Parts: sequence; C-alpha cells; structure tokens
Amino acid sequence: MSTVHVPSTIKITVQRYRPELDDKPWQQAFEVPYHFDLSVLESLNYIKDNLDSSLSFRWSCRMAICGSCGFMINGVPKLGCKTFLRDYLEQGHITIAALDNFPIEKDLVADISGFVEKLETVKPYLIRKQEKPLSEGEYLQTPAEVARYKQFSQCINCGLCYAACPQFGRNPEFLGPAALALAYRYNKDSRDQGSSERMPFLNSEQGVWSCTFVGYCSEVCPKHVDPAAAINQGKLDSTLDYGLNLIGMAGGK
Amino acid sequence: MNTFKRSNEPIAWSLFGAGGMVVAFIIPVLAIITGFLFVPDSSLRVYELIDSWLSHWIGKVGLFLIISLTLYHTVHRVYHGLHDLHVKGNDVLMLVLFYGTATVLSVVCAAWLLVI
Amino acid sequence: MQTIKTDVLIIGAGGGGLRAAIAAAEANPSITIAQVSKVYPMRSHTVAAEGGAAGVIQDHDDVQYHFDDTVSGGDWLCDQDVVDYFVRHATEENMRLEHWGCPWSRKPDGRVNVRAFGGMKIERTWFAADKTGFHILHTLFQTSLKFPQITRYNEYFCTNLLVKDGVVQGVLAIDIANGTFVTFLAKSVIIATGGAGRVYRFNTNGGIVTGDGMAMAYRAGVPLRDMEFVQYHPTGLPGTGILMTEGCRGEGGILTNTDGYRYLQDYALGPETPIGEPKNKYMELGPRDRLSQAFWHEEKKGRVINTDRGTAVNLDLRHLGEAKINERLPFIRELAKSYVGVDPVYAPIPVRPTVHYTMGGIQTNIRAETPMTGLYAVGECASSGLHGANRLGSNSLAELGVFGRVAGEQAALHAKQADMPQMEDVQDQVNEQKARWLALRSAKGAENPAHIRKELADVMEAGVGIYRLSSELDSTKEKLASLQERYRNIGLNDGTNVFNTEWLYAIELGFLLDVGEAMVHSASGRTESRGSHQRLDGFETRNDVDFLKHTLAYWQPGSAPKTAYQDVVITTSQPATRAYGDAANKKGS
Amino acid sequence: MNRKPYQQPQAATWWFKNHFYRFYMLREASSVPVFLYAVWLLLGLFRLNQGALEFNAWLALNTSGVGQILHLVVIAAALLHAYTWFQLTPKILVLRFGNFRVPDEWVMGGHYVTWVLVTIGMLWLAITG
Repeated sequence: MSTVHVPSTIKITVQRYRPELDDKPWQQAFEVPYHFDLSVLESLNYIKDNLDSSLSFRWSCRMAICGSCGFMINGVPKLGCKTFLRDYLEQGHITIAALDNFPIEKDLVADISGFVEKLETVKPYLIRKQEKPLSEGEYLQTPAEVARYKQFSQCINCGLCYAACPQFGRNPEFLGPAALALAYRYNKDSRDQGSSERMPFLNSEQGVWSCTFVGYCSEVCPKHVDPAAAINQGKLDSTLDYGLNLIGMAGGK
Repeated sequence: MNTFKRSNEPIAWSLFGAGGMVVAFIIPVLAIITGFLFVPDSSLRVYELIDSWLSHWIGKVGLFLIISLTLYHTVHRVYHGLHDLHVKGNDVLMLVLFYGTATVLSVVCAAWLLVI
Repeated sequence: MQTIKTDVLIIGAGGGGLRAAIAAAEANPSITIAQVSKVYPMRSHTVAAEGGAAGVIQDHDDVQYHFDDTVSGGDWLCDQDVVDYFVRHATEENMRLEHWGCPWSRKPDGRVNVRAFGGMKIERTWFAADKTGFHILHTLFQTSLKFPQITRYNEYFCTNLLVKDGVVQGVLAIDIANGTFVTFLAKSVIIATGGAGRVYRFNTNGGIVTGDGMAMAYRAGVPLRDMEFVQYHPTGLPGTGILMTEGCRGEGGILTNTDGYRYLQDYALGPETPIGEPKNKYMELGPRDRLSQAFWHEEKKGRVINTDRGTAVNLDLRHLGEAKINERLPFIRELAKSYVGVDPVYAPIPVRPTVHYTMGGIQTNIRAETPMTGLYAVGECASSGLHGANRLGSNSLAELGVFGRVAGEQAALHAKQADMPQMEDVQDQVNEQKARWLALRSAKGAENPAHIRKELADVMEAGVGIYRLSSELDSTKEKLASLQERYRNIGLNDGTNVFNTEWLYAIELGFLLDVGEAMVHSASGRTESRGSHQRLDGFETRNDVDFLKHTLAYWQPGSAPKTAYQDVVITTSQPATRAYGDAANKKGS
Repeated sequence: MNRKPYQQPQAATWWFKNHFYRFYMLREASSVPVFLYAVWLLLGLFRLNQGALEFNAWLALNTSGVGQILHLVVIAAALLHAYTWFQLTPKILVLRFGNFRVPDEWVMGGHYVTWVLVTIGMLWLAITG
C-alpha cells in the first residue's frame, strides 16, 4: 500500500442501459474524488448527485444488511456499500455493472423479480402439524439446535450468489443458492415439521441437482451463509429422500 | 411457476460421490504403482502377484469397485462439464452415452474379473 | 391506466406493514390485501434495527415496570392508555415471532434470552444477536408468504392518498419498473412507511427513509404530531452515522471521552458503575436523549476526540472479550471493522450521536386509527403516543408487533363494513396529481435537487439538533421556506419511464421538505425542554402547565404549517421528575 | 408497458472470466485423464486374462517414457482432485455430537491422515507383495 500513489480522483466506469434509448448496455466513465473512506456506493451517489443524475441503481441501508446494492465490481459480485475505493488503488480504476446472470432493468438495476419469486416458492416459513398456543411459551431450542440453521438464516437476499452461479446463468430455472439455502434453513430448524413439503423443491432438477458445487456463491456471500454447503448437504438429504421413496414404492406405499 | 419433478440424479450422484473417494484416496498411489513400481520382469513377479490378488474375491471386488466407481465418477463430471461448456446434445442420448459407457465398461470389468 | 381494487391496502412492507398484513389476513381470511412498497420487503429499514424488542418475560419483572420506564423515558408525553396496552401485549407478539421462526438468542436451557437496554429497569430486551430487526423482518416477510390473499406490489412508489369527503379511497402509485401510474382503490389504507431520518445529514437511517407516508397523510389533511421530537442515538459511527447498537452498552460496553474518563457520571447518570457490571438505568444504560445531550456538553468542553471523520467519544467493548463480542455483537464487529477500521476486540470504537428515530408522526390512537376515516398508521411513521418525548430503545420493534397487529385487525374490520371506493370519485384527483408528477419529471428549472437535499439535511442538523435556540429555529424556518421555493424551480435530466430514480428522489425531496418544516415549526412552538427537545434560550426546563400536550402540525398548501395542541392521555402516572442513576433512588422511584 | 429488460445470455466461454471459474473447470477436467486411466486399467485386466506375456507388454507400455509421462499427468489430476475433494467434504459432512460440532479442519485433517495411511499401505503391499 505504501508504495501506491494516493490520487485525488479515481476513474469509475459504469455500465449504462436505458431501455427506452439503448439497444444494449454501454460504458460511461467518470472521474470521482478519492478518499480512503469512500465506498463504491458513495461514489455512485456522488456521480448521481453531481455528474449524471440519470444514472439508476438501488441502495438503502449502506451498512450491508438490506441487500439492495449488489453490483459487479471489476467483474466480482459485491455489495457497493461494503466495497471501498481504497481497495482498487492498485488497479487504478473501477468498473461497475449490474449483477451478472439477471436481466438488466436499467443501468445498474437488475431485474430480481424471478429471484424473489424463487425465494417465495420454497415455503420459507415454519410449518407445524399442531401450533402451540402462545400462552405455553416458546418452543425450546438449545444453542446446538440453533447452530444447525443459524448460519443459513443470515441471508440478506442480495443476489450476489446468483450473479456468481454459472449454473443459474446457464439455466435460469435453477432455484439457486439463496432459495435453496433458505429452504434448508427451515428444514434444519428443530421447530419446523414441514420438510416433507419442501423436499419436492430440493429433489427436482431445478433444485439441488442443478448445482455442480462450483462454490463461488459461498465465496462471494457477504454474510458467510455458505449456500454451497446448504445445497450440498441438501443433496445428501435429497438422496436419502430418494432412497426412502424407492423403499416406500417397493413397499407398495 | 414451475412444476417440480423428482430427479433421478441421486443415483448418479451417489456413484459420483463414492467414485470421488476412490479417485482421491486410491488413484494417486495406484498410478504411482502402475507407472513406476510395477516394472515388467522375466520372473513375472508382478504378474503372479496380481494374479494371486485377483484370484481372491476381495481382490476382485476391490478392483471392480476401483475401476467402476472411477468410471462413474469421471463420466459424471465430463457429462456436466460438457453442459457447462454449452456442448449441446439430445438429453437422453447424452445420458445413455456417458452413464451407459460407464455401465458397459463396468460390466466388462466384472466379466473379466469373474473369468480369472 | 391500471386500477387495482383491494379491501385493505398497506403502504410499506417493513415490520409494521408485514405484521399488519398478516393480522388482516388472519382476522378475515376472505378479504384481499395489497402490500405496496417502494422497495422489496427485505430492503425495508426494519432490517437495520440491531438491539432488540422489549417484552416483559422475567419472573421478577412486571408490565407495570415496563409502563413506568416507558412513561418516564418519554418524559410524560406518552399517552398512557397506549403505553398500557403496549406493555401488556409486547411479550405475546415477541412470542408469536418465536412461533413463526424468529431465531431469538437463547439461554443454554433453550429459553429465550433477554439483555439490558437503556432506560429499562429490568432486562427485557429480546434479541437475535445484534441483527434483531433483520431477523424480525425476514421472519415476518417469510411468514406473510403463507397467506395467498396478500398480494405484494414490490417497487411501487406511492405518491398520494386519494380522499373523498374525509374518507380515504386509496392511493396513487408509480410502478417503478414501468414508470406508469397505478390507482389502488381500497376500503382501508394502512400507512407503514417508517421514519424520516433522511431529513438530517448524519443519521442511522437508510436512503429510503424519507418520510413518504408522513408527508402523504400530512398533505391529505391528517396532522403530524410531536414532530419536534427527533431522537439522536448516542452511538453512531462518525462520518456515516451507521448505528452501533445500544446492545453494546446493554452487554457492558462503556463510553469514555478523550481523557479516558467515563463522562456520563457528570450528567446525573452516575455514580460510575464498575466496568463489566452494567447497572440498569445507570451510566451507559441511561436513556438515549440524556446520553446524546451529554456528548453535546463534552464537545463544548473540548473533551471529545477529533477523528478523520469528525468528533467522537470512545465506545469501549474490549473488556467483553472476543467470545462474547462474537456471540452477542458479531454485526457490530463486522461494521466497525469495515467502516472505521476498528476491531472492537482490540480497540474502542469512535462514536457520536446521530439522528435515529422520529418519535412524532401521523396522529393515531390506541386502535392505530388516524383522524381520517379508513386510514391507519403504524410504526415509525405513526405517532401512536407510545414514545412521548423520547423513545426507549427496543420499544419500537415491539411496537411493530403490537400495533401492526392492531392496525391490521382494525383495517380488516373496517373493510368488512365499508363500501368499495369508485374510480369516478377519485378520477379528478388522479388526473390532477398524475399531471403534476409528470410535469415534475420533465421540469427544466435551474436547481439541482440533490443540492437542495444536502442543504436541507445540513440546516436541519444545525438548527433543529440536540439543543435548540429560538433564533436558530427562526432562521431554519426561513431557510426551509427558501428551499421550498427553490424546489419549485428544480430541473431533472432523465425523461424516461423505466426505473427513473431521479424522478423518485425528486418526489421524495418534496416529502422531506414538508416533513422538515413540520419538525422545525413544531419545535419552535414548544417553548420548554422535554425529552429529546432541549432548548437553551430560557426554556431549559419542562413546563407541564403549558406543554403537557402533543403538538399537531397541519399542512398548508404553499405556506408554513399551522400548529395546534392536544392533551396527553394521563391515566395512572402523574408527571414527576425524570431521574436516572442514584438520583432516581433518592427520589424513591 | 415500457420495460425492456436486457438479458445477456451466458457465453460458452463464461468460465474464462475469473480465476475461480478457471480452477473449477480444471477440477472438472481432471476427470478426463482419470477416466482414461480407468479404461487403461481395464485394458490391463484384459491383458492379464490373455496371459503373462501380454500383461508384461502392458506393463512395459506403462513404464516407458511416454507411459510414465502420461502416468504423471494422471497422478497430478488425481492429486488435484483429492485436494479439492478434501476441501469440499467438510461442507457436506457435518458431524455433531451433542453440542459439539466437529470442526471443518478436523474433518479435512482426518481425510488427509487417511489418505497418507492408504497410500503408505498400498505402496507397502506393492513393494513387499
């Protein structure tokens, strides 16, 4: 770091796509003030406020919890708010584009409606055969039982894992890392009794079986959810389910 | 949205997984042995050694598993790898071609082991 | 133009809006519910709440204590009927979230754990590590998926309430992806759009927190209540304002000034408690308004630290140790490392007060009803009377559950007996408003809205901050009036329809300006000091004779708001001295 | 409706884009030499059935210069596979005993120890007969 010259500005190239004006995306370069504290998101806001107000991108919490501001930053899926200009001093420039593998709505805004639909599909809520009355208090859950699903409950739905997943890129029907990790999160919750309703999603071709364990989803996950682990543990569950189903069929069930 | 149909992939994946263990644990040392330790000789030491191993059922089963699971493991990866490379082909044909090859070769392997 | 009819319409899909949707669906499974939000539900700002949700659960605790803490914490500006209802229902709502899958932090025996929080006599803050809001929001969103009668309209930006003869008829909204207008007609409308922290320069709030619902109701004639009460959270990161949860102090974190001295003991919060032994309502566990005010005085005395990002004091967690920090405050560690380059295991975190919460909002009663028939409000956008002049930490997440349910049930009830509004009744309003917004999109004035937004945030910070002076309030009023004038002369560059965020920001700026005006005018009228509203111009004390009252601000087209006052509901707790630390014990409370 | 989302189809060369993908493809490609090696072993079995001379000829091909180079390729491929396989196993194999979760490092370490034992055992068998 010490050998790197600290500049007063840094070049940021932003992918533009205005569906009513453009046939395909193009690149636009900006010089933005450099400061060691500035995030990529803040520099985008600088561009929007001062250089080109027509640039569109999503953002909100700017503290890596709302999941809005996922972009391809120098080709890597990252949260704009948690990526800093200082990390690109050596490369000398930054390129920002909408998340890979999603249709581009406008500029840096990806169309994530399909992704959210997938999250909604996998029945991501507690399913009980019998509800316990509130007056009887909480379902007891030991720290060890919490540990089984806690990691998988940390997903902020930012979609970086979908941008990282070549199988989703290849086949948009693939339920993908976040949705499968979410299904797995509920399957592993000791309070839940609904895994049999979720297994059909895991068992299908669009479920865990589209995954070839590239593992990049877990690499880019800003919350260390490790969706690849969830999916591949899900493969074990699905295989077991397959076997039980065969036995069930053989048993004339 | 979609309909979710049960995939038969668990069969292929189980064989792939078992084969992955074989390739990781056994193939490196086996290749050292076949490439560098088992030198042909006039005393036919290697031939007799292997022949004695394979005359026992444990030897037969062992070699069968090594060859067959390695085949299933590797065809599985190549099959999916071609998908990754956008090599297109009829779905059923590709399945038959790859897993069929592994199956046929496994049967051949078993047959040859049985006649020893 | 598209028209959508629904029984219950909910603007916003954060904690309050989602809880309301579920409650409405459960109250009457045959009604249709539209959940309309300018962002996907999981982006809502509930996601950023960290510390926890209050609810009496320990055997030695009592709802009466929770009531007393809340009422004194709010400096007796709370409506006590509302507080009473709240404290008696908070626990069951937290429990319901547990039954819906919320991963509350547990004790080794598997029961839900609670932590200490500022201004609370006994530990009663339920928490999910330091991502409580995140887990509550995701639990509610995911649970809401169970109900097919809830239709989500994600990334629909509501611009106006549609009203006929004082009865709400629905809302006008922009489908952001298409840039087209949609009219929603609804029997009941619930506003659950959150706060307005973005009126200020340094705040803990997300960019979407722009007071939209407050401004929409305000413009439709509903008063905004108690808008002068803006909470500064004492521990935000300098520069960004990112929140360092009160849970840091609940777990035992301490605040020190540049001399390493725990200065809170100088501000009637002491005596100093031993490090690692936090004591409820002492020192760092005092209420937020007092702690933020203490910082202000330390800064005046020059005893704060100058950092590259501005002045700060130290939030020291080192004595908690790495294991406890990782278990209870993992997100805080992640945030401090990323945004100020400090690992709290090894170094104190620089913090300073930043705007966090608007106690005020759309006037509602104990049934979440606004004065407008058919219109309800819940959460930070509402002034339910719960928080008074200063909210206690962890009461707002609990509020989402309690009053989210109330709002949903009441809206469902109302929808059952109300008639479906008719398009012809609102057609004129729709046409007029649509034309106005389209004109804004193609406005070619000289002013850059982004600059107006920045100036607004700066003047609010300077003029309506932790301490207030009438001279500064007056000049802020003038500045806001001139910003309103300049706003009428803005120019936009993006004339396109699809995902035109420049246009949306410009609409939000109008909301922010109106809400900011309500704040400064309300503050100017309250010539006393109470809770988060502190004055230095001869009105340094609380004046119960004249100001045991809520401020009501009414929007006036094209000019400054009018203010009026409304009595506070007092049931059992008569106003008394608000004391913390040993002073509270001397008083015998 | 004004929307016109732009979908960039995935290019067949997608995997060339970053190091992670390239390494993934290398991992997958390692199965090709290993597949050929399995077929070659099968051929060796065929030769074994034909008799000692034929089998010796097969052995001679193995240990010829070209044969040994090809064997080195197989060994490298299998070692790459073993390394990546052991990296990923802990993600699938999650062992819990009550409150104790076996750390990933132990699972991985257990695989490496087993690997060493298997390798030494097989070498010992091959050398001592």
